[in-house]
Amino acid sequence: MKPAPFVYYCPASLEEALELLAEHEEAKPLAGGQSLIPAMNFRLAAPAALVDLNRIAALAGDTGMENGGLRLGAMTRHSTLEKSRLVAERAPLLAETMPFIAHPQIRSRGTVGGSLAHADPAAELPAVMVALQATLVLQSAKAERRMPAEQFFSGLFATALEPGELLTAIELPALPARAGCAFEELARRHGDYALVGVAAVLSLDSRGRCEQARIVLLSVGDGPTLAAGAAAALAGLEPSAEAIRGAAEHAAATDIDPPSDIHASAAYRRQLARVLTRRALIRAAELARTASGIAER
Amino acid sequence: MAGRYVGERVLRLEDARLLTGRALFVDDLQLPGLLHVAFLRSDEAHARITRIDATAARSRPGVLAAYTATDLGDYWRPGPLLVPPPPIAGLVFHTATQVPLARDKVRHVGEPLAMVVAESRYLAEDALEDIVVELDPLPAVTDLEAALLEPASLVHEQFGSNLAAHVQQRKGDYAAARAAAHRVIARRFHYDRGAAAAIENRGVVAQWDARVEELTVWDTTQAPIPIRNGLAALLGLRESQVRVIAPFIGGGFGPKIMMYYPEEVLVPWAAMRLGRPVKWIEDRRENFYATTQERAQIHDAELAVSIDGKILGVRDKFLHDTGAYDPYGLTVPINTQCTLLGPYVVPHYDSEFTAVFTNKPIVTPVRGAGRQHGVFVMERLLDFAARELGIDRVEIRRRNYIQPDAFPYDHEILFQDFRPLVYDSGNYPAALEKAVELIGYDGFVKQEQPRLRREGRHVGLGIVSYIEGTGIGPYEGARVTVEPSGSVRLATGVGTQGQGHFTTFAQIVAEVLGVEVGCVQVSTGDTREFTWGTGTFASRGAVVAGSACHAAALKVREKILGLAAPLLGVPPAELVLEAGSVHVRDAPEQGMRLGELARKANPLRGAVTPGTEPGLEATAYFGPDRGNAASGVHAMLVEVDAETAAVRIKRYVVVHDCGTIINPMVVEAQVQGGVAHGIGNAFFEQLSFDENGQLMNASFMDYLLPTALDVPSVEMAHIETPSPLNPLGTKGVGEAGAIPTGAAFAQAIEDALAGSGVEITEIPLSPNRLFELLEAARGAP
Amino acid sequence: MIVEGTYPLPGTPDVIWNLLMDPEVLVKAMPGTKELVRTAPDRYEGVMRIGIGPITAAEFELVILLTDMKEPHSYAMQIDGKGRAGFTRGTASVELSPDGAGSMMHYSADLQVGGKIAAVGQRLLDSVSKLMTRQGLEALNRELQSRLGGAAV
Amino acid sequence: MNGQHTVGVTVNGTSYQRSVEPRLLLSDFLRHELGLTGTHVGCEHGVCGACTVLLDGAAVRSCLVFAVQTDGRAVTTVEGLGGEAQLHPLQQAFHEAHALQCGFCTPGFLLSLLPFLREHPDPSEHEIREALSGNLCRCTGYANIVTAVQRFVAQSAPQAGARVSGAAR
Repeated sequence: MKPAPFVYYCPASLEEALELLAEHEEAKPLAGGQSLIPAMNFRLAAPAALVDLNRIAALAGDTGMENGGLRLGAMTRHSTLEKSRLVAERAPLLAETMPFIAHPQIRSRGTVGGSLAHADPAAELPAVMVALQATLVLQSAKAERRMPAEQFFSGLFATALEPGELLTAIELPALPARAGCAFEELARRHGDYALVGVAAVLSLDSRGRCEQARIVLLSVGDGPTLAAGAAAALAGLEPSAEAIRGAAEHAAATDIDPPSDIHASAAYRRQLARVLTRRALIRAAELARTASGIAER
Repeated sequence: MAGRYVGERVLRLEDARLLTGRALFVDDLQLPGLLHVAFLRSDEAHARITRIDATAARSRPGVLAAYTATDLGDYWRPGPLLVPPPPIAGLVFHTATQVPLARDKVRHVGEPLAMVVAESRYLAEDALEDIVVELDPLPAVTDLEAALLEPASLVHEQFGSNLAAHVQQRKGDYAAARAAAHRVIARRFHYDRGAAAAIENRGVVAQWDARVEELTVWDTTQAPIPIRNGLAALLGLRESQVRVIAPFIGGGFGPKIMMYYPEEVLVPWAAMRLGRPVKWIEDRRENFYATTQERAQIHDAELAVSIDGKILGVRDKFLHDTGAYDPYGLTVPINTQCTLLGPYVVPHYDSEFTAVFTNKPIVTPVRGAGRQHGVFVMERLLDFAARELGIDRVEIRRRNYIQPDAFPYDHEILFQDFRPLVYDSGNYPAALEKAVELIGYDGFVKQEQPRLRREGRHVGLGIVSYIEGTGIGPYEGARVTVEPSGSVRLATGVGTQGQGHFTTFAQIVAEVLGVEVGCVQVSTGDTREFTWGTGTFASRGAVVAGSACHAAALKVREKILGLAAPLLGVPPAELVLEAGSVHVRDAPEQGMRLGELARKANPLRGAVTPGTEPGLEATAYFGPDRGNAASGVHAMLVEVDAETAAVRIKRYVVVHDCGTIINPMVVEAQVQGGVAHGIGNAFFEQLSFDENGQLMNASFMDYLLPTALDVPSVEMAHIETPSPLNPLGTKGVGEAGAIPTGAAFAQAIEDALAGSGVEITEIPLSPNRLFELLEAARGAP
Repeated sequence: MIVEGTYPLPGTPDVIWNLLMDPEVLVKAMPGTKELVRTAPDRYEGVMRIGIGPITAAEFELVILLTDMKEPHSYAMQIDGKGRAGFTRGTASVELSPDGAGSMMHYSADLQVGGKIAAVGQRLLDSVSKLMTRQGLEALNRELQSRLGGAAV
Repeated sequence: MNGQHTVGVTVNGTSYQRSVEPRLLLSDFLRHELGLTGTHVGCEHGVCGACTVLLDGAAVRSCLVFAVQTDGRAVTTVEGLGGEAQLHPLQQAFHEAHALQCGFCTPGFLLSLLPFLREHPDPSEHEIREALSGNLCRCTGYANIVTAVQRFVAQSAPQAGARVSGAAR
């Protein structure tokens, strides 16, 4: 299982990388390589050229933003995010999700930008970014664009990235006040692809009613799936056990059209969506209540 | 006797080389001019080869050769039948063995079509893409029942059907027993197994030295000696011209005993033709097709019981998937047939099986080797009988055990070693009581489970017993030599795959010769070091090779006493061997270092009494009259999340009886590792073939080996009922942990979901499958 | 792997029938197919390259045979794709029934996938087949729209 | 041959200079180019963990890194831990707890554990098992590997205080 030959470029700057990608449209970017290299070893992928982004220091690192949000360089390793105090403070959902991604040896190479650009429907980070309403910064040799994560994912392993364009940064807004987040996933073994996963962000109004619910499921279709029905079912209501059960029912019954594979049938995925959405919302609601000093209902 | 070693927790002598990465595995070999191999394998499960052309591959820079079947000339031939069918009346057996490179037809996905030899594995894989292959697909034979009843095609046309074998063994008169029964429990069971998936894939390196006309082959085999004999015959060489070395092996678990794999036949042939050393290392995807595996059986079984739960008789008809070829004979289904009887008195038994050819990779033994299937059928039937008769599941087992005073116990049918299935010794009730105590059966059933159920939690207990036929012949040998340095050299023919043989064999010899265990230097798996023997499989290493080491050490001991007596002026009976020397009992100063005696035993001058042999060396062989029967009980506690159908193992208990224990640390680790393998097979692993014979999960991403979070630490207890069949009294343990795990899982999960109507008659299970069973039981649409 | 469904198309069955026979149109219904040549009245040959996520080296030599043609109502196809990454093989059938000014196409396909893509990509086969079917139908619809210059149905 | 790249890498403290094809995997480079065969290969798609080495102190799958990517960096393999005469304390703990059988996966476990134990000087059993879950073993059933780690933690507890302060790399 050895990869096919390829031409290797290793630019030291983002500009040089973008020029190379513009010049060689057959070239693919190489970030952490934890999804691309297995596919190359299986020879299911055989890019003619690779542009290695690992020497571009400017693309890595997590920095706080004035608005209380968080800016992540696309080449920031999963292991860095996992240990970052800044991420733990400003994006607890992201911090909670990192240990679910594969294993430490993969997380020491895998990058947040690589995971988002790869857009595997069973990957955790796309769903988290949509739940957190992240803004993605895309750059090509000619221009820079910014777009909400929701628009970035356009289908099975498909994103808005144009040829010669790179995802360079991810900007997370500060969490709204009185917000609570939770991530739930069921995988056959710790670190495996999730059979179903749920990223939930719940914010309450001053009277403890649901102001906004962002519920995003993974591994239930072509990409991160926003459970609009479930969110609507909670809008304006106190997130009681009953309301949450109703929302979870929506998520499972109407918001998704899950695929089948050897590990889980569509029917089983719907059941998992129902249970995991409920469990995530219960935890998110609890955290939202404590964040807004409301006693447990 | 100083320094008792047998029975002690001696730390392993082979660890340092493994821990530091110095230990040599086959792929670690670096030889000047080494060439590398890649195989083009069939994507089709069943197809005629209409065209294959490797010309383009040969012209690629860095490629030295590209062979197809036609290039092999008369070297191309089907492999030998390794294990002939046992001599059972009325037995039908169709021999169809694998070929080095497919010619005319491919019969399973991954069957080799062409072999490329190049300067690097990277270049060899590039060249595979130059080879032109046209396959005309045929309907794939994959469903066992359809393969016999209305076959869409025949795997081997010459037999006129897909029947590979039909065997029936009977004891007593089942029909009479059935007529007299209070209740007959009948079910259909489906038991599937999986890949051995050792972390080291297979590999072969061969080097032909034209000057001395000698072939050296390094092979990840569990049986280097038969490989040497077979290769010598195939290549027209004398056995003395061929040396096969099984260096350190990264786990065997069965398939590395299978021979002669196409790669084992072709790599030495290519090395001789090209005059350069050649290396082939199997990659993980290849391992799922090119290495043998174990798969499903479908059982229609009946248990006839009396009103008080006594077994009157068992009838079992099953289909066995043998894959595209059957070079390994009927070892697996015969093991199933025999092991089903378990530790129980079964007065009347009628067992009939049909082995079926399918368009899937070859089936040969994987840790447990068919015993799992048999134990599952019997233990499940007993569970259903207990429920229908209102008898406690422990009690129904207790009532049917063969009692400790009933040995040797003859089941009156033939075992895989062609010898009658006779259990040598055992104490089954003792193991059951110990397991009941360790798992806390009574307290759990009476207090804890009811309490948990009231809290809405689904916790269940499974407790099952099993027999494992171990230590079968034919034989093994060993040579012990005391060298002038005082160190002891031990050579034996079996290969080792991590079972600790370097230490356990050294313990046996060190104890007999009264030397430090550390100064016994063990060599295994090198046909130049020891030229006679069979191999490591069927949990026989410690029993058969261990006994040979013991016999050889005793012979050397006699020589030492015989030589030292006149030198020390005392009769041999007054001498003892202790701390590396031989001396008068209770007078250590009146003695001599063994090394010095060894030097004296090989004089340069003077004369020796006629007939005395030089040196302190002896060779001995051991061949048991028949296999012996290890046994035990597994008990486990599981919790099922009824919403997600996820299952968590809370506790796992094993009470095991493998006779005299040479090294408890090694035995316990074998049981713990076996249980992990059993948990994998029962709940995580499954070779998912589709109806066209395509394997849908040929990678470790979707073929799920259990990890450290999936396997609990097993709580263990030992019962030592020595075996009368060898001087050490030992029995095998290598496969015990993996055998009854499926049966324990089924009972425990069914117990956890009691009241849901779920009845489990299949393995493996998974959350997805449990969800389907729960939905079906609820009568969901 | 079974894929089936119905899809509205512009133009009546007899108009669409001939267009569906045109390799330039048929190629649109097979995403990733670079070119499709009609080598006989009922036989097409071409090259299909699947580029989904990590899988970029899955190239197939495609052969399509049309059988039991019942103009303009229905016909069947035998599909055979072979490549280094594996193969796909099977049958498909197309039925056209009048539906107002246009037609309703009922399609069904029973495709077997084998080799490396099936062994490693199994997790994605269900989603990939749904995606390719959707892309194929939408592309076919657009092609027919432009050919017929008809109003969007 | 397509472009060769020169790689200057320090492995176990020794610096090497080689010219390699960009597609050469780090696992093959270490084993066959440098002859450091203690790193083993079990799957080449990043799951079994047998090929784990340290790259600038972080545990990585050497089958999922190209050798060219390690230019100017430092790699640690099992050969860098300790010789047979003087085993590394973790190797000694594996020996004493019978935490290996065939030993093929053992180097991968050792290299995976070093950074984990640097960052978790006193881990719970669950944390140990989670850290081990990225390495597959078919022989041991993991129990003795967990015991070995606990033995190592207990033995290095006195210096654990010192280790923690020095570990903040």
